[in-house]
Amino acid sequence: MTAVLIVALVTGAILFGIGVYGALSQTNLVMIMMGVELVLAGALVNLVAFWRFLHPESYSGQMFVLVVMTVMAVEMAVGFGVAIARFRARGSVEMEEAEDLKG
Amino acid sequence: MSAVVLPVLPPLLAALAVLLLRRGGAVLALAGVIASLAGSLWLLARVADGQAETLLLPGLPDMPLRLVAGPLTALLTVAVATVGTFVLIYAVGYMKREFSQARFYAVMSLFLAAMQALVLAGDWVLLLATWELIGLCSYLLIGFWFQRPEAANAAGRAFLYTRSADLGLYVAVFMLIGWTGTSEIATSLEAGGSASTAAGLLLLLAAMGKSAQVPLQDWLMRAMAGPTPVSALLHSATLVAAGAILLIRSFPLLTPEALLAVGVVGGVTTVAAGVIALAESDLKRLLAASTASQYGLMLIAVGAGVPLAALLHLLAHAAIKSTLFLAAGDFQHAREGTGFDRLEGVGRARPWAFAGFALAALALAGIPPLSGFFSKDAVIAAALSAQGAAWLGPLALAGALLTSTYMARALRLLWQGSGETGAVAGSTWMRAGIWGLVIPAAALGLAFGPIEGILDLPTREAEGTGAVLLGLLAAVVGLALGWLVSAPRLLGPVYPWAQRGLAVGGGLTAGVGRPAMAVARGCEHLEGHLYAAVLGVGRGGLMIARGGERLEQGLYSAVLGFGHINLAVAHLVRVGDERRIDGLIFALVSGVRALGARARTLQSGLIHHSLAISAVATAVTLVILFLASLSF
Amino acid sequence: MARDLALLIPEIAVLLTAVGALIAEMLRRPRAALAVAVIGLLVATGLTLRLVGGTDTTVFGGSFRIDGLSVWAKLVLLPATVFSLLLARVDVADTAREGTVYSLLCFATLGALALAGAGDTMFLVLGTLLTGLATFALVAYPDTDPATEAAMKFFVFASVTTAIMIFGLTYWFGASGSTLLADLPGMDTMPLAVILGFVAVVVGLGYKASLVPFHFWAPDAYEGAPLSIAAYLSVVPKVGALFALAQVVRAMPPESGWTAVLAGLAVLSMTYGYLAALVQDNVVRLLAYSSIAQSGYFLLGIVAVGASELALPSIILFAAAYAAMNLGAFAVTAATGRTLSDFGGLGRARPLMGIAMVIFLLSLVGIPPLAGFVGKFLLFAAAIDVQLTWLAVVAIINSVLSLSVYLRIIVPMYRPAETAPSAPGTWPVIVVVITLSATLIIGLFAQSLLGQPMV
Amino acid sequence: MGAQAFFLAVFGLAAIGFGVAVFRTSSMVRSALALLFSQTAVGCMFLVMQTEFLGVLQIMMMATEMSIMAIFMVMFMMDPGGLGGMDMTHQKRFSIGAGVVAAGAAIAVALLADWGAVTAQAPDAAMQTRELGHELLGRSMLIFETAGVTILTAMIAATAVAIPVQNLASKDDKEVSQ
Amino acid sequence: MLPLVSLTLFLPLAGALLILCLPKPAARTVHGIAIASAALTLVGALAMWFQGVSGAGFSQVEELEWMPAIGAAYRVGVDGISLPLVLLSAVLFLVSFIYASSLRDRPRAYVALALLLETTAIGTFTALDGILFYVFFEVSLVSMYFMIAGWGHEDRQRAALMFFIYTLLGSLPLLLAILGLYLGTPEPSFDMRAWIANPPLEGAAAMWALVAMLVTFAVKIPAVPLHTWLPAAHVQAPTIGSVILAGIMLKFGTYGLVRFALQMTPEAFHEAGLVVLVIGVVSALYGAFAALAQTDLKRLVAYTSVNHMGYVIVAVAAAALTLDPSVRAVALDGAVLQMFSHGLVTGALFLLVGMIQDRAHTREMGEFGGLLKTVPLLGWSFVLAAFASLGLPGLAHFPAEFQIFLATLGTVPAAVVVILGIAVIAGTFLKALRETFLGEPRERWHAMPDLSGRELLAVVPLLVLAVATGVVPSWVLAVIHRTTSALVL
Repeated sequence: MTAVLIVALVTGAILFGIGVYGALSQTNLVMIMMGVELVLAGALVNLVAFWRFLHPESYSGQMFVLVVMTVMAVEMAVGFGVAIARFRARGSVEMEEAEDLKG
Repeated sequence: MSAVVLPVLPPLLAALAVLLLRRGGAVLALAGVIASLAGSLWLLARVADGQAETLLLPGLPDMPLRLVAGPLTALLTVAVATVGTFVLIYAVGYMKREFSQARFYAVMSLFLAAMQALVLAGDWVLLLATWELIGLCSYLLIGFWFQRPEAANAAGRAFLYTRSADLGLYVAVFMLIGWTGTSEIATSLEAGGSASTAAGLLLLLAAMGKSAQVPLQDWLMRAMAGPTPVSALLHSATLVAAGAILLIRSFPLLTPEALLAVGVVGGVTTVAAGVIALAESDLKRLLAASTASQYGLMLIAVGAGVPLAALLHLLAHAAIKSTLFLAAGDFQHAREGTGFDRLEGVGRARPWAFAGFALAALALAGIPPLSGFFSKDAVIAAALSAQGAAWLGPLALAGALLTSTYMARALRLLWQGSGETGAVAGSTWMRAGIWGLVIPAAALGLAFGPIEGILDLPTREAEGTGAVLLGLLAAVVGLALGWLVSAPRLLGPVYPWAQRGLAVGGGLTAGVGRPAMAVARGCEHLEGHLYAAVLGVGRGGLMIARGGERLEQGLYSAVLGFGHINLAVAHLVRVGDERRIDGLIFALVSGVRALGARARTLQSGLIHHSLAISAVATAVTLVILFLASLSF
Repeated sequence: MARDLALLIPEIAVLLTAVGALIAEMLRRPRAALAVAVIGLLVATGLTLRLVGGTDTTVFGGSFRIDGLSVWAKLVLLPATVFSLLLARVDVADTAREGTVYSLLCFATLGALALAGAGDTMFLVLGTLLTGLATFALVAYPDTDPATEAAMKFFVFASVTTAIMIFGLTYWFGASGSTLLADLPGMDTMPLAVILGFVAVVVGLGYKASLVPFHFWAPDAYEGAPLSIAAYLSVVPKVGALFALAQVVRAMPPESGWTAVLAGLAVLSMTYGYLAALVQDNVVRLLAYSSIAQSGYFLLGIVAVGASELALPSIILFAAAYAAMNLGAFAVTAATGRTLSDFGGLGRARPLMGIAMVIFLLSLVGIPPLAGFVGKFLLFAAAIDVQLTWLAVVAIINSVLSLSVYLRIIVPMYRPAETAPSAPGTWPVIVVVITLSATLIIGLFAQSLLGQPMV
Repeated sequence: MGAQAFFLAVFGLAAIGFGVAVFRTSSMVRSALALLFSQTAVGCMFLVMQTEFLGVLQIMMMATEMSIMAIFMVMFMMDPGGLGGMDMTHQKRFSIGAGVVAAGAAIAVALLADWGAVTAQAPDAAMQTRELGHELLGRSMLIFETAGVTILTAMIAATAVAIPVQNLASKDDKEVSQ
Repeated sequence: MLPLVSLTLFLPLAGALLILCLPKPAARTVHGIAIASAALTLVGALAMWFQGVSGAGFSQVEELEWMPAIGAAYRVGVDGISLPLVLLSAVLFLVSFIYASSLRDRPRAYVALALLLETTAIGTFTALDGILFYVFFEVSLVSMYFMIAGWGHEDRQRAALMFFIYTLLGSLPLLLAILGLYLGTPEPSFDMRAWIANPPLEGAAAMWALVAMLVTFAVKIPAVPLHTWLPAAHVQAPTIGSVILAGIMLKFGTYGLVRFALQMTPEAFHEAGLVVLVIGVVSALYGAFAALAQTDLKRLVAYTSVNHMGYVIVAVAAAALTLDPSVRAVALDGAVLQMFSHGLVTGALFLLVGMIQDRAHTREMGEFGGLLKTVPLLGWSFVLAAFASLGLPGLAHFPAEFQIFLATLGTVPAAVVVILGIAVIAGTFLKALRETFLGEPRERWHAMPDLSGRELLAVVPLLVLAVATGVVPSWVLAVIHRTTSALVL
C-alpha cells in the first residue's frame, strides 16, 4: 500500500539529487538557480505526498506547499535582480569570475 | 616591669637616642652601658639565690617572648656589660679622629643590647632573633669603614658565614618546639630524648659559625678590617661568645654523641687555630686566630661534660682578649698598622699599653696566679677526666701549649726592635679602657670560687695535681719556645700552609660559594630558555614573528597529503633538536600560524568550492547522526 | 485573535516602520525615511518592554512564540538595527534610493524576529528568506564589482542552503503531520526522518548564523558590503538564526545525538574562526571571522537548551553583549578604516575611539567585567551543567587564541601614529558611545537584563 | 490505488527526465523549457494525488516563471543558443557524487523510515479548498502574512538591485573631484 | 552604620572617574586627587582594621543583590586573612601615588589606571562572591597590562604582552574551577562563604578544580616554572607598576591559594599537598639561586619575590597536609604575615631601585659602588629594606618565615631544606649591597642627589611598618590568628 507514497518520495528525492548536482556543478548564476528550483520541486512533491497519503487532515502541509511556491518565486525575482546588478558591474554572471574576495 | 630588662633596656635606649639625636654618641652610649652594668649587677644580686626573674613580652601567637634571668645568665650579663663598658671607654679615645661617630655608638649600643637580650633570652624565638641581630650588628661594625673594599668584603663574609651556620639553630629550634610544643628554653631543655642528638648537632653547627670553629673560622680573621674596639667586643663577650654560651646553656640537651662531636670540633679548632695564630704576621689576626683557638678549648670542656670549666674560661678569656685587643689598638694608632713588620719594638714606646698586653698575654698563657691559669687548668682537668680523655686531653694540652707559644712570639715581636713612635690622640681614654680590663683579666681567677657557688651548672670534680702540673708545663714550655724560636722553624713545612689559614682547596668560600654561584648561574641560564620559550608563545600569538615560512610550507604539505606528514615531523624534530625548548615552542607557534594561513586558503573565494565543502560537511554530519541513531 | 495581535504589536510596528520608511523614500525624503525608521524601531522597542518577564505563550495556534527568546530578540535586535541605520547613514548618504536601504534594513530585521520567535517550520523558511532577500540587496547596494560579487556569492550560498533546509523540513512534516516545532518530540519513533530534517535545519540556520562550515559567504559579503551592512549582518540575522536554532532544539528529543553535532560545530566555528582571523590584515575580514567564532560560543548555550536552566539566559545575555560589542567594534572601524595599518596610533590620537575599541575587543575576548565576560561565563556554565566540560575547555582555549587575534588590533593602536587618523563623523561616535555604555552596563548590571524570572 | 501509483510513476519519471535534461543541454532556452516541463510534470503529480488546487497553481506559476527565466537566460548567458557546445560546468564528478549521495540519503530515509499506514481516500477538492482557506485565515494567517511581506520585500529588493543607482563609487569620485 | 568595605573599595574608582571627568586638568591636580583618594582609602582601610574581625567566618559583610537568577551577588567582607592584605594595598597605593606625583607623561591616564588597580586589588581581597572575585582578579590584569604597555621601559610591549597572555592563560582555568564550584553547590550560588562552609566538590571533580586553581595561582604567585613573566614584566614595568605588581598582585595568587584551593577543596588539597609542597620548595630555592645570579637590581628583587612567595606556597601546603589545627594555624599565620611583610619590604625595595634608576638611568650593580657615601639616606634605606628582605629578626619577614619553617618542619620534616633559601638570599643581598653601596664611591655618581622629601614620604612609611611588624608582629598577627585559629577545613 505504501508503494504509492514511496514512488512519490523517491521522485522527490531524485529531483533533489538532480537539483544538488545542478547547484554544485553549474558555473552560471541562472543555472544554479535552476538547480535550486529543482530541489524545491522535490520538496513540493514530498510535501504533497506526505499530505495526501499520511496526513490529509493537516492542512498546514498544503500551507507549506504555498510557502515553498512563494520561496521559488521570490528567490527567482531577487536572484534575477542580483544577476542584473552583477551583469551591469562586471558584464557576466559566471561564478568562476567572482573570486576577487577571498582569504 | 621586671628587673630583667635592666641590662637590656639602657643600651637599647642609648642606641635609639644616638640615632635620633645624631650627636653626643659617646656620652649616651657610655651612659647606656654603665647603666646596663649597674642593672646587671643588681640583677645578679637578686637572682644569686637561684630565684629566676621572668618577663613575658608579646611575640608570636602562643609563643610569647621571654626574658629569664638565672644565676648563669645574670653572671653573663655582668661580663658583657663590664667588657662593654671598658671597650666603650677605650673607644672614646680610639674613635676620636673618625667621622660617623653617631653610627658607631648607636650600633655598638644596639650590639650590647642585643647581646644582653640574647644572654637573657628565655625562649627560642627571642634567642634566635637576638642571635641574628648580633650578626647584623657585627656586619655593620665590621663594615664600619665600608669604603674600604676589604672591610666591605669582610663584613659580608662574616654575616654570611654566621647566617649560614645559623640555619642549624633555626632547624634545631623548630625541632625542639615541634617536640615540646612550647618555645620556652627551660621546658624544652628538659625534654631531651634520643632524637635530640640531631638537635644537638644542629646547635653545634650554629655555635661553630658564631664561635668561628673549624672549618668556619675564616670570617673571624678577616673581620679585623673593622675598628679595634669592635674586635675587642666581638671576640670577648659578644658575637663569638654567643656560640659557646649557646652550648653551655643547652648542655642538658646534649647527648653523649653530640658531646663527642662538640669535643672533636673544639679539639681540632684549638690546635688548628693555634697553628694559624703562630704563623700569623699581623697582630690583630693573630689575636683573632687565638680567639678561635680559645673557644676550641671551651668546646673541649663542654664536650668533656664540664660546662662550668667552659664558662670559667669564657669569662677569663673575655677579660683577657679584650685587653689584648685594646692594647693592640693602641699600638695600631701608634704605628698606623697592625702588621708585625710595622709594630717592631712598639712595646718599648708604649709601655703602659705593652704592660697591659703582656699581663693579659701571660694570663692567656696560663701563668699563675692570673685568671687564665685557673680557667685553663679547669679545662685541661675536664679534658683529662672525660670519657675520651685519651684524645681530648692531648688536644687540650696542645692547645694550651700553642697558646703560650704564640703569645710569647707576639710579645717578642712587639718588644724587639727600635721603639720610636709618634703621639697617640686620646690615649688617656684608651689607657683607662685597657687598665680597666687588665684588672679582671689578672684577678678574675680568685673570684671563681664564689662564682661556682651561685651557678646551677653541674659541679666539677677537684682538679688533680697532674692536670695543674701538665697545664703549667705546657704554659712555660710554650712561652719559652715562642720567645726563643721563630715561627717558621717551629712549624717547619706547615708554616706556609698555616699562613694561608690552613685552607684546603681554596677554603670554604670555594667549597660552598662556587657551587652556589654555579647553581645560580645554572638557574639564570634556564631562565633564559624559559623566557625565550614563553616569549615565543607570546610573539606567535601576536603574529609579530613573521618567520617560520619553511615550517609553514612543511605543515601545508602535511595537511595536503599524508605522505608529507613524516617529512614535517622530521623537520619539527630537527628544529626541536637544534634549538631545544625555545625552538620547539617557536615551531609550535609557527605551526599555529601556519594553521591559520591554511584555514584561510580554505576560503578560496570560489563559491562552488565553498558549497562543496559545506556539502561534504553536511554529508558527514548526516552519516554521524545516522550511525549514532543506530546505536541508540 | 485580538489577543494574538496584541502580542504581536512590536512586529506590526516594525512592519509599519518599514513601510513608512518606504513611503518616505517614495516621496524622495531620505532623511525622513531615516527618521521614520529610527523612531519606529525605538517605538517598537518600547512596545516590547511590557512583554518582558514571564511571558511564555504562543500566538496563531502555536506557530509563533512569544517567549523570552523572541521578546529579548526584539529588545536586542531593534536597537541593533537602529545603530546599523545610523551607521548606514554615513555609508549611503546622498545616494539615490537611500531610503530603500533603511526600509530594507527594517524588513530584514522583521525576518530575524520571525526567526527568533519561530514556533513553526514555515517561519524558519520565511524568516531565513525574508532576512536573506533584504540583505542581498543591501550587500549589492553600492553596485560596485566587489559588492555585486559579494551579493552574488551570498545569494547562491543562501538559496542553495535554504532549499536544502526546505527539502529536509518536508520530512519533519511527513513524520509528525504537523509543521509545529512543538510537535517534534512525538516523532522519536522515526529517528531517520528527524535526523534528516535536523541536518537540513542545521545547514539552513547554520548558513544564516555563519557557523563553520556554512560560513563561507560571510567574510566575502562583509568585505564587499558597506561597513554598516557588514555590522548589521554580523549581528541581526545571526542572532535571529541562533535564536531560531534554540527554538528548534527546545523541542528536540534529547538523545538523538544532535548535541554532539552542535558541539562539533561549535568547536569548528570557534577554532576555525579565530585561526583564520589570526592571519587577516583587513579589519573587516578579521571581524567577520571573529563573528564566525563568536557564533560558536552561542552554540555552547544552545546545546544546553532544555537540559540546563542556564541555557536560555546565557544565550540571551550573550546575544545582547555580542550585539553591543560587535556593533561597537564595527562603528570604530567605520570611523577609522578598513585595514590594520589604519589603526596605528589611534589610541594616542583619538583616546575615546581607542579606549572604546580596546573595551569592545576585550569584551569580545571575555574579560570581566565587560559584557562579553558575563555572557561567555554563563555559556560556559551552561555547557558544564550538561556535562560538556570538554566543550567549555575548548572554548576557553579558544578565548586565549582570540586574545592574540584582537591584540593584533590593540597593539598597533598604542604605537606612535604614522598618519593622523581621520576625524570620525557624528553618527559613528554616537553609536560608539551608546554601545560602549551598553558593553559596560551589561557587564555590570546583567541582572536588569536577565529579568526576574528570566524566561 | 494501482492506477494512481502508475500515473505517479509516469509523471515522476517525466519530472526526473526533464530535470536531467535541464543540465544536459548547453542551450539556455532548452534548459528553461526542460525545467518548465519538469515543473509541469510535478504539477501533474499533484493532480494525480488529488490535490487539484495546488496542482493547477503549480502549473500556472511555473509556466510564468520559466518564461521569465528563459528571457534572463538569453540575457545573461555567454552562449544563449548553446551553439558553441561550451561546457558550463565545473567540479562535475564531485557534483554527480554529491547529487547521488543526496538523492540516496533521501531515498534511504523514504524507504527505511516507518511511515505508518497510508490513507486511501483523499478529501474532495471543494473540501480541500475550504479547509485550506480556513488554515490560511486561521492558524497560518501569520505565516501567510509573513509570506506576503516576503513577497513585498522581494519586490523592493529586486528593484533596488536591478535598477542602476548613482552608486557609491561615483559618490566617492564626486568628492574627489570637488 | 557606614558600608565601610564598599566605601573603601570604590573610593579609588571614584577618584579615577573624577580625574577622567575633569576637562584638561593640570598634572598637579591629577596627582592631588589621586593622593587624596588613596589617603581616604587608607582611612577607610584603617577604619576596617579597627572594626576588626570576629573569630570564625567573615566580618563586616556587605551584601547587595546583583544577579539573583544565578545566585551571584555583590558580597564583600573581610576576615583575618584578607584584612591585612587590604591594609597593605591601601598603604602601598598611597605611597605609590606619592612617589609617582612627579610624573608628567600623560599623568591623567596613568593615575586613573592606577586608581582602577587599587579598586581591583581591594576588591579581590574583599570579594565574597565567586564572580565578583573573578571580575576583580581579571580587571587588575588588564589595567596592569596597559600600565606596563603605556609607561614601561625599553621592551615594554613585549613584556606586557607576555605578562598578559601568561596571566590570562592562567586565569581562565580559575573560571572553570569557579563554574565547577558553582554547579556543584546544591542550591547554585556564587557565595564563597557557602563554598567554604560546605566544599561543594568531592572526589575527582574536586581534584580537577584544584588543578585548575593551582595552575591559575601558580602563574600569578608565580611558582616555578610558570614564573618567567615576572622578571620580564618587572624589568619593563614603571616603578609604580613593579611596586604594585610585586607588592599586591602576587598576593592575589597566594590569597587565592588559601581562599580557594585550601578552603574550598580541602580534601583534594590534602591529597595533593605534597606536590604543592615540592613546587613551593623548588620555587623558593630556584628563586633564591636565580636571584643570586642577577646583575640587574630590579631583576634581583623580582627573583627574591619568587623565593618569598615560594615560602608561602610551602606554608599553605603544610597547612593542607597537617592534621593538627594548631600547626595549621601557625602555617597560615606565617603565610599571611609573609604576604603582608613581602608587600611592605618588596614595595620599599622596588621604590628604592626606581629611585636609583631615576638618578642613574641604569640598574646594573656593576656600574655603582660606594653609593652609601654619596646618597646616605637612600643607601641606608636600601640596607634596611635588604636586611628585612633577607629575613633578619626585628624586621618584617622574620616572624613570618619563622612560623612557616616551624610549621613545615612539624609537618614534612624533609621540606625544611627550603630553609637553605634564606642563606642564599642573604648572600644575594650582601653581594648587591657590596657592589652597589659599599666600597669606594665612583666619580660618576658624585653629583647624585639624595632622597627628596617626596621620596622619603614614599619610602619611610613602608620601612617603619616593616620594622614595626618585625618588632611587634602581634599587631598584625592578632588579627590573622583570630581567623586561622578558628579555621575548620
